[in-house]
Amino acid sequence: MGIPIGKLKPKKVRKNIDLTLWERLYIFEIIRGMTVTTKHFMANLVGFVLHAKGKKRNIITVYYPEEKVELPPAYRGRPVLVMRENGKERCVACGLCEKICPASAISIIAEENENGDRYPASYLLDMSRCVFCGFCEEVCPKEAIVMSSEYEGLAKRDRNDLLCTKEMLLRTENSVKGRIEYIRRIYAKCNY
Amino acid sequence: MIDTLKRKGGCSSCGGVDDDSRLLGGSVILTKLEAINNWGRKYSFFQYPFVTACCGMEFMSVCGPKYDLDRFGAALPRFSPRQADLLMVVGTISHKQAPILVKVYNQMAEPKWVFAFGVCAVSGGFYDNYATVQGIDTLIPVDIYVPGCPPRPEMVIDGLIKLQQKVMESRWSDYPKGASPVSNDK
Amino acid sequence: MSDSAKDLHSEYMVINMGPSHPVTHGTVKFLLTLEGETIIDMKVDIGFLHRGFEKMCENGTWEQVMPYTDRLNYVSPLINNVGYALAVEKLVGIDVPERCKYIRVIASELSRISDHYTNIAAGAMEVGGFTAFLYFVEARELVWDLIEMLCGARVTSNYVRIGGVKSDLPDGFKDKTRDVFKKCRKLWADVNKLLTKNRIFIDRVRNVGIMPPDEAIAWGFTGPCLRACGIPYDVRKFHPYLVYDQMDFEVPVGEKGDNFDRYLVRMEEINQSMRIVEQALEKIPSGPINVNMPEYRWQSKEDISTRIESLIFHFKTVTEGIKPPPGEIYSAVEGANGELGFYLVSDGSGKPYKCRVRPPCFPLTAAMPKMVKGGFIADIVPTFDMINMIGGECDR
Amino acid sequence: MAANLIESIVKILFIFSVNIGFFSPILGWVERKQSALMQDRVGANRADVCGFTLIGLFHPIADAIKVLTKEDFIPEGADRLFHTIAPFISLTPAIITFAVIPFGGQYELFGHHVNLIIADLDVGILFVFAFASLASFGSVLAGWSSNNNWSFLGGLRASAQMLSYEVVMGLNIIGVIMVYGTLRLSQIGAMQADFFNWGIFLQPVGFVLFFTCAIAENKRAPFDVAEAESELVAGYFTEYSGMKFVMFWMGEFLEIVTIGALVTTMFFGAWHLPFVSDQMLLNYFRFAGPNGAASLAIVVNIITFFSKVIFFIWLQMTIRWTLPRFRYDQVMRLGWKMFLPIALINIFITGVVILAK
Amino acid sequence: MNEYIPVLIMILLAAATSAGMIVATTLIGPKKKFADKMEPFECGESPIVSPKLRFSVKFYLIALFFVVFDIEAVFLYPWAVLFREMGLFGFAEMMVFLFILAVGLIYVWKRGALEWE
Amino acid sequence: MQLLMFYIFGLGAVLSATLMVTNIKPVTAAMNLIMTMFFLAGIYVLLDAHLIAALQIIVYAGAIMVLFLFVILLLNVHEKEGETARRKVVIQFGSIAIVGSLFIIIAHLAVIYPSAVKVITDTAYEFGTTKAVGKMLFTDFLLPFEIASFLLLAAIVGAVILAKRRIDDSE
Amino acid sequence: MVSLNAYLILGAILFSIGAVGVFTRRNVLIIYMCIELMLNAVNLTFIAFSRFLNNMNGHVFVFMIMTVAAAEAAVGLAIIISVFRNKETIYVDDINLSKG
Amino acid sequence: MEANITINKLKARFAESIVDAHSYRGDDTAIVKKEELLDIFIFLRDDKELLYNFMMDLTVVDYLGKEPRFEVVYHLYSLAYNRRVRIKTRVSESECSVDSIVSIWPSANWFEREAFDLYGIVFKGHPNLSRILLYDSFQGHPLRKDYPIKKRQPQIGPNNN
Ligand code: SF4
Ligand code: SF4
Ligand code: SF4
Repeated sequence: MGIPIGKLKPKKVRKNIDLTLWERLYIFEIIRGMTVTTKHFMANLVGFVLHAKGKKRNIITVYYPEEKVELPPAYRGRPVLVMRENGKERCVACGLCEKICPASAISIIAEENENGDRYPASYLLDMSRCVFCGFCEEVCPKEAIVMSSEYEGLAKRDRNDLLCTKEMLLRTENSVKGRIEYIRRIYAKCNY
Repeated sequence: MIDTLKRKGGCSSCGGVDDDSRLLGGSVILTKLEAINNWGRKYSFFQYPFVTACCGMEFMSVCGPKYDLDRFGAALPRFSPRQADLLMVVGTISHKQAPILVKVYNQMAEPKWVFAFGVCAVSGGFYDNYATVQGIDTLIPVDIYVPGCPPRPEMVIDGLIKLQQKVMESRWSDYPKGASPVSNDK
Repeated sequence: MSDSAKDLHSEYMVINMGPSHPVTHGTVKFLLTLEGETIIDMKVDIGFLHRGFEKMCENGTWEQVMPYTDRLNYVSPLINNVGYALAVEKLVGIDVPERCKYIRVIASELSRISDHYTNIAAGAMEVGGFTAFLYFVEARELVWDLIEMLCGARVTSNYVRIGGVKSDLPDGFKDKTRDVFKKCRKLWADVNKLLTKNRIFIDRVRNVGIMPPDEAIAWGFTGPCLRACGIPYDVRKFHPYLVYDQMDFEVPVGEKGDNFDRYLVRMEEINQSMRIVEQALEKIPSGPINVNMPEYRWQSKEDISTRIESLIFHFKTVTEGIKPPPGEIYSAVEGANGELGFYLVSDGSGKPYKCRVRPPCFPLTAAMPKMVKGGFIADIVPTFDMINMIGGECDR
Repeated sequence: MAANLIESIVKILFIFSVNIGFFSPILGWVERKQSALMQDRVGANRADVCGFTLIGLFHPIADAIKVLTKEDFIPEGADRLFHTIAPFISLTPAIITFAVIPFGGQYELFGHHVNLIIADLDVGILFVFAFASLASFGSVLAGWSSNNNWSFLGGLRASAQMLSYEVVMGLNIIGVIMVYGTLRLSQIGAMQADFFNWGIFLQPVGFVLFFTCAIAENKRAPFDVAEAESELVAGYFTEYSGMKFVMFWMGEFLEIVTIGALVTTMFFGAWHLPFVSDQMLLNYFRFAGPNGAASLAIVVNIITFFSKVIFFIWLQMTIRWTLPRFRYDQVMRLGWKMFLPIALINIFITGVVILAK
Repeated sequence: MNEYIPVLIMILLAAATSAGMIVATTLIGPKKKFADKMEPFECGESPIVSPKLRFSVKFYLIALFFVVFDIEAVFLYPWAVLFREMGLFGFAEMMVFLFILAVGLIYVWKRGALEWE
Repeated sequence: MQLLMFYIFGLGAVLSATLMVTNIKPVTAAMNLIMTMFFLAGIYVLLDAHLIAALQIIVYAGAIMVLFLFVILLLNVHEKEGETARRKVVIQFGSIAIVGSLFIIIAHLAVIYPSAVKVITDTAYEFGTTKAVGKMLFTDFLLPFEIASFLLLAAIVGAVILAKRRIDDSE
Repeated sequence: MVSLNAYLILGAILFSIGAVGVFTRRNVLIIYMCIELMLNAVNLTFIAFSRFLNNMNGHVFVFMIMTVAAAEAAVGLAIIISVFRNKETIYVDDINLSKG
Repeated sequence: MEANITINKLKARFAESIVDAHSYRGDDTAIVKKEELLDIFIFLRDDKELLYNFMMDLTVVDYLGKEPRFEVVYHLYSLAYNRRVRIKTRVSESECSVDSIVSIWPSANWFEREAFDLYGIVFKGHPNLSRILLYDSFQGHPLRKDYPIKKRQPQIGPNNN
């Protein structure tokens, strides 16, 4: 195991960095640096001024509230609960997510309905604690809680507004379809 | 647990209300002036980046080329609290850090706003232990809470826009705010 | 002189630099004693970001530690993830599938790239080169796009699992990587032009914060800072983990151990890491990415929803945590700042009995006074930047 | 007399509006926008009035409003008087110096002799130096009076640096004076009607030195050691808030303009287009009658002059956003050990060359 | 003397502008004072020493050299203006002057007064 | 016009000079001296001494006073409260009253009574310009000019020796 | 038109203020400043005479005085500094040079 | 066996000080008596065949309920031979101190301070043994097993819960 210290041929990085007289004179290197920045400046200026509506800008900046970046399917936004067709949550209040959540952000009160099925009478998710780790999604046996791609509207003026109840968390299955498919794919059998 | 969460978030309500300005509050000119003033404040946040932890990475990104907080006129970091308007509390505040945060907040010149960036600043996040402060609103009044660990730059910008709205709604009499300085007893 | 205290030249100024100072990133306090501009004495106070990492670990299950490791060195969270997972796997005694190893290598190297970007960027910014800073932030943004594609988060990845990784490489990852690296190399060249031969920059960093090799060892330096002294110690070469022994990369070293060397080493490491990522993407085999051991790795969703025993197992592992056999191990990976060691003690229960991290920048920060004493205030700036003290890791 | 008075008041108002009304707010915008573009960003662009954003031009206005209504702050233990007048001392000279800089030639307009300079002083350039040297009091007082350690260090650095570079600048300008034989900036400008008589060709070293020293004197990056954010928090104005703090900036911005104008005047042909003298301009515009021609020529002069000034502003900004900053001792070393000898040698060489001709 | 009138106007105007700004900001801004705030800012800690202490004599030396070389420059201005008229003689004259001062500079340099350590 | 200017500048100079003398704080005194010099520069302009006016500011206000300021800050001695307080009253009332009234009275007298010296009002255009001063300096006063350089040299050497002595001693 | 006398008197007043300062103040630095003020007063007289006699010698004199003043300030302040080092005071009462 | 050369040499040299030794998962470990700690470390550092020049890590494990309660754990690394070793020493709660090794490896300085801060182990001969991660007014040592995770100290204002 491992290469003993004598055998390793490291790469010396400082070899040709000694400055020539030319480079010592500040000014030429300064000009070189300035050409770099000026190049960026000019390119952006042109790209900025000549930019036509709808065309892709060559500037990297995203004009956020108007324009949004494309999120990869892996993106973990806020956790949301998935709704069944009947408008009820899929969650069976098994409590796994509550258990695994490192931030203890989830608190569930389980109850049984008339059919004898467990359901969460109250499902509180404290967004002011949630660290978007995705564990809840990973452990949930029912695909009932998923990390949606939502990230907007989370800023609040009051900390109490960040406490989300079940009603605030429920999303239709369609709206999180992509995510459900994604988790099915990544936690598929073939990966184990 | 729910009880503690229901704690009144921050004390950003106005403190020393000036009666004269109340009386004048109705006059049209004053409201106009107020609006202009708020407009100026809203687009000119000089921020004091109180960056301590991982959220700082995302904070760099927010200021960086891709998200560019400067578009909102809020990218100019001033490391002197006298010149800053917006205290960005970015990251975990430990008990060791708490007096410093309070001091910096106290030393900021009026009017000032506080932005809790990331769940650690909002509530302590998942560091619920002996070392961390459970939310900076236990220390100083907070104007806007942005959860996320760390929040996406978009969430921060969202928060900033919310804060701008809040500034727009503010009145002369809201400043200086806070009836008394935030205490810093050790 | 006996009355030198009264002498005009020796009236010292004692000043707090930090914690809330632009150069100290809010996480460290330097108590400086200055004579004019010269640093006579310096005391370093850390701990402003002490978040009780170990205590949190001891109170969570083995899996739950993973997100906490993200936030140790939050500039390169994936390396921490990998390091922790490897440590637990060593404790448990399992080996992960080949594809997983490659993915972990890719993830770590991406993280290392972003770390070095951040480090050089911050360093450049603090010596005044704001533009170079933003170029690297831009480059980092591109790398983060990759990381986000892979892990689903930009910073706190929580990607690696004990006995595997969370998800497979996404589609189109290779092409995207190629694109991103092309752009990154361009930005790298720009920054190189802006800084490497610029005399103003060189004057700021050269011969500043020198650490001779023997002292560096005695002070416990590892990583780029040790390599800058000319000692090619790199855990990836010396104790190869994952598939680093199959990768072709070089270990850059400096000569003098000053800030300039640290900078150059990091610049070169960015290139080497890119090479590793490219190679790994070429060589990566197909296959599973997780071990199929229900007692150590949560089951696939398919199994859970179809097989009742899987479901039961799942409940058990999630609620009780995995249970490594009692014992203790130390396992190290090459973090972005140096040797990132995990010392784990298990008592056979579902929670780590002890989860100690050897933070690479802790000893580096400890040596700060040694490196800057006798220099100017301004020397603190590049020195502190180039040791790359990361609060989350140093204070835990 | 009255006509003269009106003329000078018009000129003063013009310069005033250009400087205070145009340059000082717009430079804040330019700095942000230019740096943004250099760094692949967009920069401030969202402040809107009735929905118009005008690529962020309203941001300086927002800043001004905000800053005016910001708490004015004087820390305990500070010397209140000096704390208050320090920004005054910094800003005022910066405004005044523009008085002796010509922004056009001399013309007959409606029988009145118009000289496009506020005050055509015999001591011209010395006037600039006189006021520039006063400005150094501003930073040293600001640093000293704030009762803050960082300010104190910053003030010291600022003053020592400004003094050093003032010397070099003073010596360095001698070469230009030798070439043109006058201190009057209007004459220096007039003598550059011929393209090959531009200062840059006669005094290339002088130009580089002057430009560098001027930036250093203005404490802009890479010489911003006195307000170096990463070292001294905010340097000598750490304890300033609101308008007073912005006044230091305004002083800095106005000095950028002044530097641009001085460099243009002394090295880049002042208000002259290359190969086009004032007389030629008048000839081109003959069609408009004598008065019309003169007015058009004045307009052309002013535009030419300010375009050059803007170019140099751009250049200064580019430098500022490209380079890392020096260390303090390096700044001093550069001034005393490199620039000062070079300036002396430059005087010598200039003398020899002129004598040899 | 007449050409100074505009200068005077300019000075008055400039002073009025700056003074106006200061007055305006002192009047308009909200005020709130308390002990913690009035303390000088030192990175969130209380200052340990007062800055009103003596600083290095080096700064005095810098100012001193500045004075001397400023005077030198002052002599040079009239000379430079007259340079073309005076010809070689004037040149030689000044070179003697400069030489003597250069000796001063070299002395200072050698003496290490320009060093920062 | 000139008279008005003279009075403004003169009064300003006298006032700030008085303030300088009476002030306890050396820093304030120095700033007042700068003001005095500023006003004097104005008076020089009235006297057509353009170059001298500029130099007054550059050399006195800009250079020498900086030196003073530095030394004041360098030594940073606390005022002797009792001593100065006692003097303060005397000085303020004494000098302001006497000198101020003297100024006003005598200045008026001076305007009323023609001066003994023959007044030349129409000076040449060249008067007071850089060129004119230079001409004199480099022809008639050549020797003093060269001696000045020695003086400056002596000043540098002397001051460096005096100021740096302790450093070298302690090394 | 302001007469010569007015300038002379202004000079005299400034000079006497300076003199008063030299005699009454005990702070060496302020005494020093007063001396500068007196020099300035003299300068003023020179310039005034030179203007009214239409003879520019006065200007050159002032020139020289400035040089001397600068040199004097440099050395004088250096002396003050070194005296201060030994005595820790800048008050003339406390400085007794003979007891070095 | 090559891997155990360190342990073997140690055993040969300090026979009675080595309480125990094992190589769990390839990690060479020696548990030594704390009295001879300094000598052992000097030997490990200076012996020609060992040359453990890195003091990689120092930490403490709190085995609450066992006696002696604490174990101070050192991780050493030898660059020349590319070898690691773990040295442990046991410290009882009553006599909670151990010799400082700052004189051998300066890097131990902060590690020891940290161990003192979080576990309350006193390192005798340490030049400046004070709290490092926590503030001075902090009571107790949080990483001891008997310190409740949520026990907060009255550092900040009235609101903390
Ligand atoms: S994402 Fe993580 S922190 Fe958030 S609720 Fe789920 S498990 Fe808890
Ligand atoms: S793990 Fe899923 S099913 Fe179980 S409680 Fe959580 S959300 Fe409901
Ligand atoms: S909120 Fe998350 S990312 Fe931000 S500081 Fe806290 S742990 Fe770090």
